[in-house]
Amino acid sequence: MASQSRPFDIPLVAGRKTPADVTRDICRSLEGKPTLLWWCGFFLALSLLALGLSAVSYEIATGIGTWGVNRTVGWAVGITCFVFWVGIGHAGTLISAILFLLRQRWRTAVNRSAEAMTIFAVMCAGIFPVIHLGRPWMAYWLFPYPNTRGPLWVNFRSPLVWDAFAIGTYFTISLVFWYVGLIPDLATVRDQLRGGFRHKLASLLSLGWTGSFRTWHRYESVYLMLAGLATPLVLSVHTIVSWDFATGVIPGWHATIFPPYFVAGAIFSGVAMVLTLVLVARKTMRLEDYITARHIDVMCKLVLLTSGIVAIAYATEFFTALYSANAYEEFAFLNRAFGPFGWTYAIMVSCNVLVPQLLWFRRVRSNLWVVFAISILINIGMWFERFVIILTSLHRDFLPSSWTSYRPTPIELCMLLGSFGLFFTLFLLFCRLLPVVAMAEVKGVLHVGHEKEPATGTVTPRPGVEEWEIANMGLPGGAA
Amino acid sequence: MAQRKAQHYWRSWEEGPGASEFVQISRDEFAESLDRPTEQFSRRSFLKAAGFTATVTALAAGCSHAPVEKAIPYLIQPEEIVPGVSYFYATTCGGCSAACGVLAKNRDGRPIKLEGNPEHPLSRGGLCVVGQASLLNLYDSHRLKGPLREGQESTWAEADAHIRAQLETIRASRGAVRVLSGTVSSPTLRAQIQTFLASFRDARHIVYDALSSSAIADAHQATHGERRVPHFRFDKADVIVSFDADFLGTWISPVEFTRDYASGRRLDTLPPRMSHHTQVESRLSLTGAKADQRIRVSPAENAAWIESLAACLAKTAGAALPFALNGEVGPHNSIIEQLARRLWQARGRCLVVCGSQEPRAQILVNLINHLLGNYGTTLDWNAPSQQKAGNDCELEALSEELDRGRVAALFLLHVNPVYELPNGPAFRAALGRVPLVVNFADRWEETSSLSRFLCPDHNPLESWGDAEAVRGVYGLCQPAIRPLGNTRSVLESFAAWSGDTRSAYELVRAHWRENIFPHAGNAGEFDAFWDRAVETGFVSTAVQATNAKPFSFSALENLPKISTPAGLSMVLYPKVAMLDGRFAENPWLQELPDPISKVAWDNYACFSPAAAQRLGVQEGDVVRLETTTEGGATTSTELPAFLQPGQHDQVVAVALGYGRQGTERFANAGPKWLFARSGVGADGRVGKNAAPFVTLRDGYLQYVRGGIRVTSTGRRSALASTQGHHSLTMPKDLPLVGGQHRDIVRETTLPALLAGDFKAAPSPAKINGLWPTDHPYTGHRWAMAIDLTACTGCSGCVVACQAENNIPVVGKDEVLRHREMHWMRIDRYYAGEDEVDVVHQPMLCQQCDNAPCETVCPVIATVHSAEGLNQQIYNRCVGTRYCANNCPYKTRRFNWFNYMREDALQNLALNPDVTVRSRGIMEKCSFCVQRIEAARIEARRSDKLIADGQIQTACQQSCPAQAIVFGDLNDPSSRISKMVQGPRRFAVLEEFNFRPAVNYLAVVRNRDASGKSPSEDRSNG
Amino acid sequence: MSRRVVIGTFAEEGGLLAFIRAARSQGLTLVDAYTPYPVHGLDAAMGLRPSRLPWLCFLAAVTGAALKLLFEFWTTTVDWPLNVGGKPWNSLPAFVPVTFEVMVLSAGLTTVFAFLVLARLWPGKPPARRLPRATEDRFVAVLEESDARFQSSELRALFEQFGAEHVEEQLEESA
Amino acid sequence: MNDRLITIVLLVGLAFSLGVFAVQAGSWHLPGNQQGYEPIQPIAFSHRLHAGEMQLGCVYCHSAAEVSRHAGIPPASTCMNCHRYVSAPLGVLRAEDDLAKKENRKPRSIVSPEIQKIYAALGLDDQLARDPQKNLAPIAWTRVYRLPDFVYFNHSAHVNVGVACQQCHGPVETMDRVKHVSDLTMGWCVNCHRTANAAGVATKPVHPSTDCSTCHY
Repeated sequence: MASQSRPFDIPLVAGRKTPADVTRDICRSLEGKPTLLWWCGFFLALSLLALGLSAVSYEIATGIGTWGVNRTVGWAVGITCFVFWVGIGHAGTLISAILFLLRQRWRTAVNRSAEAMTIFAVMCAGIFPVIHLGRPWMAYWLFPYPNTRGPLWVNFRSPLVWDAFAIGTYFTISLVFWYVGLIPDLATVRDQLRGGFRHKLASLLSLGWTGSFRTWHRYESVYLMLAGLATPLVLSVHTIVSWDFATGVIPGWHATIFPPYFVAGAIFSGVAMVLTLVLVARKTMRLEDYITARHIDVMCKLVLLTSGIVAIAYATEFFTALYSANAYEEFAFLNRAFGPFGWTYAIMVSCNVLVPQLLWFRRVRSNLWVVFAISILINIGMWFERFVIILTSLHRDFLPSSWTSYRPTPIELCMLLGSFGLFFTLFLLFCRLLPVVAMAEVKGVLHVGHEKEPATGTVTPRPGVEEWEIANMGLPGGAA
Repeated sequence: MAQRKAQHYWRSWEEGPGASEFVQISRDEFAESLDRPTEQFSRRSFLKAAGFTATVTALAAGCSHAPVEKAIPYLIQPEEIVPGVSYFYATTCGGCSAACGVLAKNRDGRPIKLEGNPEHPLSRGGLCVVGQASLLNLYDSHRLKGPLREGQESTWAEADAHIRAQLETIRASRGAVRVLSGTVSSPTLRAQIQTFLASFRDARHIVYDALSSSAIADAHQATHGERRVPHFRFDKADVIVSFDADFLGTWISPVEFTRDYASGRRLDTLPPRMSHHTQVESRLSLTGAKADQRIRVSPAENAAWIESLAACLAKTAGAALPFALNGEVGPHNSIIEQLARRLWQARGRCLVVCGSQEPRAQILVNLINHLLGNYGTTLDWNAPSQQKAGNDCELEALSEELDRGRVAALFLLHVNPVYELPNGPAFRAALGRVPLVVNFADRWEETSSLSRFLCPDHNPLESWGDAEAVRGVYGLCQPAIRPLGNTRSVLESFAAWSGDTRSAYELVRAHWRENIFPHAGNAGEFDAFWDRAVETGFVSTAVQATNAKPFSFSALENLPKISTPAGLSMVLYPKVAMLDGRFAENPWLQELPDPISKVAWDNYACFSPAAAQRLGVQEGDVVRLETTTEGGATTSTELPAFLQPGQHDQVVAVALGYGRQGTERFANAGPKWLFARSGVGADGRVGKNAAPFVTLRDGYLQYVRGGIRVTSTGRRSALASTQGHHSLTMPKDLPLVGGQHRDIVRETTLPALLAGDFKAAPSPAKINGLWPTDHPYTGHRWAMAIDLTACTGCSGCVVACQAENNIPVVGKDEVLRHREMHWMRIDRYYAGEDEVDVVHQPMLCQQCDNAPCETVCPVIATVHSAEGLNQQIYNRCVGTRYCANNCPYKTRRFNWFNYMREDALQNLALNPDVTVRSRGIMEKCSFCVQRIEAARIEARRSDKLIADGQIQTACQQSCPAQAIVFGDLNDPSSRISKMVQGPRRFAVLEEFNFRPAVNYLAVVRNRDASGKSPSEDRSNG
Repeated sequence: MSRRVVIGTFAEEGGLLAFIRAARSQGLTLVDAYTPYPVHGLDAAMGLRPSRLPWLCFLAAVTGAALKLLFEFWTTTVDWPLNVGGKPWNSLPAFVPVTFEVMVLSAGLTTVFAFLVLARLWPGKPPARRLPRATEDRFVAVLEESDARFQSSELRALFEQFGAEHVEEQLEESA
Repeated sequence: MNDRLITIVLLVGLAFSLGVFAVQAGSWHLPGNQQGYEPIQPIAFSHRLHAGEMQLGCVYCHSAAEVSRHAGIPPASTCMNCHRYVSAPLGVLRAEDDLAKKENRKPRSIVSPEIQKIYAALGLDDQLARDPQKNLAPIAWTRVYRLPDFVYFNHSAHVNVGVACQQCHGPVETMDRVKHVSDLTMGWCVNCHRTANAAGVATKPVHPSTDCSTCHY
């Protein structure tokens, strides 16, 4: 607690807001007409999505041959995108669940959008494993269901089956978690808006929430449960994704370091993506008071930390390979760094290890434009990390006779763009339809950092009610 | 009777009685609702309509059934045929003039696979790529359907009438009648042609081979007084020296020679026997790749080497020569003396062969063999080979006649002179001056398109016939299918024109009765003899010993001098698949990667890396090759460059047989999609025709052309190579591990092996894994062993596998994208820089016990069988490609598209016992599980156990070197379990504990223990 | 039957807290309190017992995991044992990941579902009590006028004392 | 007005199609499962008559079953083994004989319409001699049992270990028109293999494999 008391010096919410202000600010962004910026973004996203959709439908109609993959490199851009998007997803759950458990109250401003990001990212991720199949229409065979084949179940030893379950669970739980968090705010929206589509939507989805404290009481424990469940889940998901490779025999894949390495990388990329989004959101949605410089600062530090972990992972796997005295292992990593695809490795290291080091400097952290640029670079770097792991390990494996190269076809690239199209389309719609900031939670922390001077609108104390005094001192005591 | 039960289930709307009117009604619905003017047709009712449509479609889907199928039995079933059962008919391969014995596997009235006939005295069960692929020629839709007259469809009656009429006039006017053919191995046909020609005053039968060995025969004419190509017996030779003769690849009778060569190098016998093989050659041939000692010489040096060897041996033998031989070949005397010593020690047990077309070289080789006393031992003089009867002098004469317009009638039989002769254009022009040109070609190609009459011959699988490969060994051809078109056997055609109406069957039978049966020795009924011949597919008769004439030294007195090509010289060679281009339209042959270059779908200009560097040529650069004759005429062509280690620096090697008319069809071989690229060159054909560089000089077709100028065109063209990295040592450009070696192929020398201090694999250390062993293999335990010492890389197995397992052809573009589908591939690795050692390693699914592919498949589409097979179940596969990624040997193949066969006719070649894989699923070698299952069912039926060797995989069956052995490891007496005991056994990547079921036997080279071939310590000449 | 309730609205969470403590100490029966966000200490003030949902969550987790593990064992070892890559029939370690995922899934869904049932929340349900500002920035306490001896005037006074902005009495149908 | 009309018509149509569906629902199968399929054949050949009453063995006609993958459908020549002599039901022939005796004339040859179809297929005239004018027309039976192309079922393997035809094809000897009795799902095959492994076939021990490659390759 003592350690926690310090950050409260800086207000979590700027501009001395009252709960009423909060409600107004957030709901306003739902009622008003979308800004021109929003329309541009939405149109762009939508056209990318259309591009992606046409690419996918062509691929499914014609065959995986429309990708650049070959007999030796069976996976490339497709699975890279899958891992990339799953990784992005992790920050959301991290911020909403793990930071919740760690009582990091600054999360309140960003957790809603972070969770939304998670859900949309996982959607994007979920698409790729399906469309990369030779026979996508048979994808349901990955799930065990009673059948007339003997019956023939699925292979529970296969990481792909683990994947199917992990991604499915992850998506469901994230969705539920997100929705549970939304209920009180939806009620607020319901009570604020007069008619209109959003009002209808809110009254349908708010489940008749009144703010009854008996419900709040249960609600808190449920939220705690979900946070408690989501935390190991988020760790497990990327661990399992990493096993897709770690359980393989291919040098460069077959490494025990993968699970922590992948999880760190996922959080790294995820937080970077959150940064990108909130930096845009706070400008376009005029939320500077809620998403303050302090939030950015904290997240920058988180990025710095995870970047460090990733860097150690890179070093470690290189060291293990060279130290292993296993010719195939050694070769895999030297080929990764200095082989035909060395340039991808260079991009990966510079974007994920070198660039983030700038964040050591407060001046950099406080310059939002630089932070924005860095976050973009990190996203690129992390995409390449997955590309490097998948491609460079595959294209030159055991038998030199079957070494090949790889070059993506336009179809694949369209799919990559398409996934971003889907992601941003959904996110922009979310900004227009649902409260982007968790109002109830923010209201709970409005006073934080304002304890010094008595907040406006407080009734003047009356004598003889000492417990009220205590209560009136605000929540730190309560929280402590 | 049936009408009593009206109610019955139905499979489709059309069939169902009640269905039709339902469809009717529902159609009316839409008619009514949609014909309404829109303003009256409100949204609500539209939604209803939509809803109804949905219901109807849902219903339709709900009760849609498989389409109705008809089963149409025979009306009168032939006694010997049971539907669904395969029968084998012994016949003779029509692929080339080597005339190997084959068994045609017939199913439901059509041949679906060709296999070597194990009982045939020459090929002994082996079959080459061309033989294997010749099945597809039968089902080629480009074959002529019937006779053509002036390019117009005609009838046999009409054609015969015209031809006979014209022949009458020619007979009257004593015009010259010529039959121009390739080597005719059929004695009946030879006789038939003679009888046909007999009725003319001026008639001759001229024979030439596009891949000529004319010089050999002529040399023997000179030295032994008889024009013969002796029968080479590599099995009897302990020392083999070959000067530019690719006898394992394409020379005279490769299958037979490979078999002999392998039996001369059997290491599993006691004591191990291994002949010593020296190859002196200018380009890297399949044979050179196998040699114990390989010496790179330029074509010019070649003759000099022979001469000095002859001189050296003459000295040793103390033979008095009536003339001086120049024994000097610069710095290499030591090697020559060593060669001579080795040969001399193996007098009578050695063999020197030469592929050169220089008469001087051949005569000297005869001298050498004579001095070594090889005639009668390793060169069978009494039963000479009939496989190369070509006579280039006569060819030269004919072309003069043609130029002078002296020929009245020309019959072209299985030759394509316009394409394959150097003076093709001249020939084309000359043909125009011949009043009667009759061609027996089965398709519309360079020459046949110029003929007045096209009388297409049957495919060898459609007709009766015979073949005499070696004197005294007669093969019989019997039809395996009714002729698909209105074609006619050449035999019948010639018979018809000489007024003989007998069928091919009668003609062959009659000829055998009169000429072969009498020599067959074991007298008795002819019918019995004939039936036996039809059953076994061949007969061997006694050959009367012609007393070999004394070697005439007089021949040596005025030896024709060598015309040494100057400067960079072009060597024209045949590829194992394409040969002289006779089957250029066969997709299996086009897609087969060349065993040395690993490039498919193209020919190219091979340079040695050093030469390429000197000329500033990169691989894939299109270079212009040109040369000028004495006459000043320039011949030129443009080809992509290919870097070929082990080739002489003064040589550019180009493959013959490409750029054939008809290969345009491969422009869209392979899938059609947005970014698909054409499979042919700019001129619309596969590769370029190099025949114009061949020369017909002083009566010999020469395949070496001097004075080649190389200029770069600045263009590039990618070569469809199936192998990216060519050595087992890691690329130098990587720090630390650069130059590191992977022991994927293990190798030793004969002395080391005999000394017993060689062990290919460390004795399998008991790897105690984490898991309990739940899978003991009781019952059978299938495994394979591949002897890398025997394997020559001829690739027969690759095509055999393709034919057996319905492996599709994917086309050049897909090969360029590394998507070839061959289940069996031949990995080829080089060791060394320009003096390279070559190893070939057949690589197929290793059927690992601890298969990495199985663990990762999410849907259990690949699991292990109780007999150790790594099963791939196509219909369960969803196509994650995870298994292929995780396969350490990369032997899994994915159907990236629906790889269709060219047309329905080609589908007749499909094996009905193997599923045809659709798009999006994984496939791989199955150890020919369909054969295993067949054997199991047969065994159960006859209440016997499966005998060792009863199951032969397609690759094993076809291998001429018998390098592949398949069998049951749980049977201690089986051949395989014995083979895996030896010291040479190793498995690839064994140390990872994948437990592969495919074992390899290490490469053994017949060298001194240091493993260095003497050629390595000499500077490159 | 119908009952009379007094609804007092506070602008400050502190006011509500103090009022409720006082009210309960005076033995008044509190129907419920309505707040825009979970006010800390209020549960104690209202004397709410800690929720039993965690136990349910735990139970669901255990059953889900157990069933899944059994299922995997059954399919690979009992129902149709297939030799996959030489692995033993019962490859327990390989079964852990899926088991874990299913555990989380069953636990999470069960808990949330149970919560919705207990709190009687369902899609499109109209709010039981219309207190629009309670979801915005006001803190509302609802008391029941149960015992006859209680004077509404005193009650009002009590509200006033703790700075309630607005107090009203309602007659409502009790559940 | 129109809308109401459309509504009515559509409702009628819907009702009708639901009716059809109801009929269908009774015999609903998984896609590909043809259980209960019983097509009308070009010749109303009765297995009940031949296999049941006449007690002809199955493999008399389906002789390939013992040696081949396919049981095979008999060639018309096989039918002629008997129907060269039997051209109509016995009763009818008898009646004709009696009638002929009464009218003391040579009995007319009677050919039942169904058997006539065989003669027609073989292009025979009424003396059962090949009539060059008529051309041969194979009989196109409608196939009842059909496995997907990726399944390699082998009749001989089963017949030779003594699996009764009825085990898969049902009591054919009681059917006038052959009906698809078993569902031919993979589970159905596998379970039979399992039980056979345990109990053997007809008390004779056999060991049918349940490896995938037994049927799929």
